[in-house]
Amino acid sequence: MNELLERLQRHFDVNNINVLKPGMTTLKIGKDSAEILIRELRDREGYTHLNFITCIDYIEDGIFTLVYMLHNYDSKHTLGVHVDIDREHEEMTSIHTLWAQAWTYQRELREMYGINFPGSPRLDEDFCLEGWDQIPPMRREFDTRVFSEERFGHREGRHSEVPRVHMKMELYPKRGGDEE
Amino acid sequence: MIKTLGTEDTLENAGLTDEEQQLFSNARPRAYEPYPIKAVEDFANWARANSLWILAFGTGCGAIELRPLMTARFDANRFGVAGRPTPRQSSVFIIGGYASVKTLKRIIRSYEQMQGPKFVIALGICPINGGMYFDSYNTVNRFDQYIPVDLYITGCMPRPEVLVAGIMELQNKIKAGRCDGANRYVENFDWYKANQKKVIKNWDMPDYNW
Amino acid sequence: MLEWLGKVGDFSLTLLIVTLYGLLVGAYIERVIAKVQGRIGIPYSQPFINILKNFFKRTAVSHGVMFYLGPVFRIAGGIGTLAFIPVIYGNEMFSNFSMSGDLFLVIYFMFFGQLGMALGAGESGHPYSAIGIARGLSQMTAYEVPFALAVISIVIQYDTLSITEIVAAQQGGWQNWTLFTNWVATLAAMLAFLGMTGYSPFDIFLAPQEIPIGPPTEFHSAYLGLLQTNRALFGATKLILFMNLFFGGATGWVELMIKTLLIYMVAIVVGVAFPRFRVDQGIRFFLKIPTVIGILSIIYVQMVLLS
Amino acid sequence: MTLSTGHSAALDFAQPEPPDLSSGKYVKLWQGPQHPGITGNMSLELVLDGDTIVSCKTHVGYLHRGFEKLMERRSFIQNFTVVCRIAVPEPTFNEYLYSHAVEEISGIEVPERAIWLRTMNLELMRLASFLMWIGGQSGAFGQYTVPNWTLAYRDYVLDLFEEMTGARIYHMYIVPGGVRAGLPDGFEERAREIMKGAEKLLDQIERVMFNNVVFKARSKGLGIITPDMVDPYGIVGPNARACGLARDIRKDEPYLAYDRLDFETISGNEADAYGRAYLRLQETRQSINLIRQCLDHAPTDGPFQADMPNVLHWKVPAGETYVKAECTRGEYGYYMVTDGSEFVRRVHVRGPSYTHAIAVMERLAVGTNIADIAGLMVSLHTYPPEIER
Repeated sequence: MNELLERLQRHFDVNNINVLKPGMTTLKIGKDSAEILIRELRDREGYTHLNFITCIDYIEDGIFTLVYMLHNYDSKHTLGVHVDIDREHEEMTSIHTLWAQAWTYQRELREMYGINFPGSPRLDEDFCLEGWDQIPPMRREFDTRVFSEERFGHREGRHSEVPRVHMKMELYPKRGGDEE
Repeated sequence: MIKTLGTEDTLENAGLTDEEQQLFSNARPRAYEPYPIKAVEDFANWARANSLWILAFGTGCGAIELRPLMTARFDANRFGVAGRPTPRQSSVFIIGGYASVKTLKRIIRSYEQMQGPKFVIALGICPINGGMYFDSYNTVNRFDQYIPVDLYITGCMPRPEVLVAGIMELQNKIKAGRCDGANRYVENFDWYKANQKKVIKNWDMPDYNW
Repeated sequence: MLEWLGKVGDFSLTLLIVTLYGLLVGAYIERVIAKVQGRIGIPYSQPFINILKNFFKRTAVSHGVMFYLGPVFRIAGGIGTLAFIPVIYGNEMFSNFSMSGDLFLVIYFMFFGQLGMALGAGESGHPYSAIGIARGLSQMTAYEVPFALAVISIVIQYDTLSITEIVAAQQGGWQNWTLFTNWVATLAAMLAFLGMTGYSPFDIFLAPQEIPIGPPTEFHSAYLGLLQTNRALFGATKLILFMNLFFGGATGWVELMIKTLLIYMVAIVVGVAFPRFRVDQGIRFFLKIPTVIGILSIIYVQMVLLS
Repeated sequence: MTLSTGHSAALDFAQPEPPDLSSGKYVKLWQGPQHPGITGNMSLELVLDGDTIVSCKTHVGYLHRGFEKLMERRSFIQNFTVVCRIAVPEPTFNEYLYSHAVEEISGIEVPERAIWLRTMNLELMRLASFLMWIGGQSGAFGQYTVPNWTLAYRDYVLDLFEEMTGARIYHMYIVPGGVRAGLPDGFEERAREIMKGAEKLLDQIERVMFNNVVFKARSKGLGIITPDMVDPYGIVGPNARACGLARDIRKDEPYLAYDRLDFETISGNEADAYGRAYLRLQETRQSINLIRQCLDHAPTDGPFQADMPNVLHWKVPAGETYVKAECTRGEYGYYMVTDGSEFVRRVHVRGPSYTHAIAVMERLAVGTNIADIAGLMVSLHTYPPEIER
């Protein structure tokens, strides 16, 4: 395992190598060399299975972290490739030529985060949503609760509570929910 | 057959292209009157209640308990309930829980193609007030704003026993002539349409799917 | 004139009895299928209630003139078929309009309803209807081959085209039935019968999982009520025809019911055990073994029975 | 048996040219969402040339509830009621994987008894799901006797669930830190009896369904997955095992008590619909066997729940993990990122149908007969909610 990481470090500018558990490692790589790294991992290192592609929204840092989860069936090792992209210029190289299901993930990311993958087939077709007219819903600045109440209304009589506050009121009613 | 009525009584079908407007009817739906003789109406209601054909459209997770309901253990066939694969022939629409916006469009389409008298059963808490998806951006919170519901069956999932009880309750309601959801839909047609168009942003179907 | 009117009245009575019997036997068959599947099944009244319900529907969307006429043609085909089949042998009242040469007329009428239905379903414009029609007609063409061969075989055997005479020739004990005198033709016809009833594995024109119930996809309300009535009537008529041609006919209603039920059971026993053929497989099936048996039956008649 | 699973250049996943609909040669047909031959609520946009399919597009999203968004604004214990709703036929896998991911990040040790109960729960779920699947496969080819038998029998398995967890479908049994309850009295005998009956039923099904000449005629040669398709298309589970690859997460990377259970990875050598169906039948038998082993080995006393922090104030430390389990369709995975707050940062649910129903289906459908689409769809064992979540 370490040999692989050394090899990768020799050829690529990988950093933030993080061994999460036996059988799973994550590393970070720049946006431009990510596709070459992934191709290399697939063709040379035996990471032939793409588990998924997903995205984490770090709104406070202004970045999207794309996660490509690759699996090697021979060494039973999972490698997570993290790629940071700018939240404002959300664009990433498409890997739809490497795996057949990759374009589906990219289509989903396009819809849910608005990330562009130039060249990816059927990218702008509706995936889950239909007639969506807001900012992409999985972005953290999109408040789904507010949107839901505005768009779908609210039935009188229904209210939802924060469990912590509710339980405080239940358990310590006399003290007005004050625990101490 | 294309029905074209007088201008004051037609629908706009604004969502359709000119070419498609020629293909779809723009007539308004009309409420149906009960038979003038009460005995005939009661007899008709009895027949309707004892022959409930459910549209085979699993709109949500509630569909999973419809299979045990229809198969050997609970066998709803005993009560005159049968599955029907096409909306034209079915009289009961079971909404299986939450309705996402994309499905809602298909629900409306299927519902309008059903021939009256038609009845809607909604399963679970989600169609009532959103349930645990009350804050989801893609599921509607109050289903009865879009389609009139005749009967709610509670539970997540409603067990097959509850479904059987619900179907019997629906039968009683039909026999008593109190299932007028389809007529409500027609009478408040503009209100329902406005609600539907508020959530369905790409309205590219006729205003009423004949 | 009066005699003719009386004949029509008699036929109306036959029609009524046969339709009711068809509905009842349909419910019974549903219950048998349900038993195999471990269920209880529908009550006996269910087919009647279904038809009533469909006639009591308050709205009906039409797709055009042929859409109206489709179910009418279909039921006309059903009634026409029954009109020329003698139902009870030796009973003037229930022998309908049987005449010399009625066998060909009956076979023609069996086609007629299907074609009318095809026109009506075609007008509905639903693609699944169109696919269902294509499947139904091609399957019908396929199973008509062994059936026609079997019919030709017994026509040669009895040297008549009249169903009444064919039944008459089979009287006088079970050993005179076509089933025993010309078992080859009966076998070919019974294989064709599987396709005719439309149970698995030959329900390819309905095929709910593939083309949601095929031709009648768009039919509803009273149209569907008519189709259901015809399904019961036509189903019972086919059974009576088979009983007359191959199983010695019936001299009373009880005998008719027992015999037709047993004939129906053949299709059910096969139906509950088998999945559905694909359309090309179904057609190939009919054009292979049953057709060969059909041809053999003619040879059998010529070489063995008539030599 | 050695098979090449590498990526060959010959395989190209370029999107085919859309057929020219205006030529009048083709018919466009929507199969679903309102269609009895479709698995769940999804739809296929088919273009037909006669009876043959020339192009297929999968449309999903009819069940999209935005789980991943909802989970970001619910506390860890609130999420737990939501996760099982992601996949209706197999909710348990969601519960287990969510709990496992949380436990792994926050370092909670699960007691031994809970491990066995979880294993048993997962295997029961596999059994119930397979029983439903066998019925579905048979029904897709127009044989309605077998679905009635299997679905009725699945109900007995659901009864076991009800005893064990209190619910038929959404159990919410596997909680972070363990399970919610032990086994009730007499559960073991009843479970063994039902397992016995299930084996008998499977024997009958093998006679009625798998030895049936028409079923063979329909399913043999339908939707062949070649071994060199497996990796490029991300095919997992029985679909991959049917073409000869012995890949089973339960064996390769054992979780829960699977390293202490005695079983072998089943792999077949016919990768058509029949081969896959037969493989699943064998896996059903394997599940019955595993449930028996769990009943044998599961400790009857001891704690079934680890000490947990107050869930109302529960903050999970910052971390990241990907956990997976072998559900009936293959690799089911949860990817979780936490940032030390009371809320999860990101959860990604990886359902095996994601690729089976879209990329694989769109490829396998081309060239098949319209009549076989339902059978093919079921044969891939797709389930839409785990695609769109």
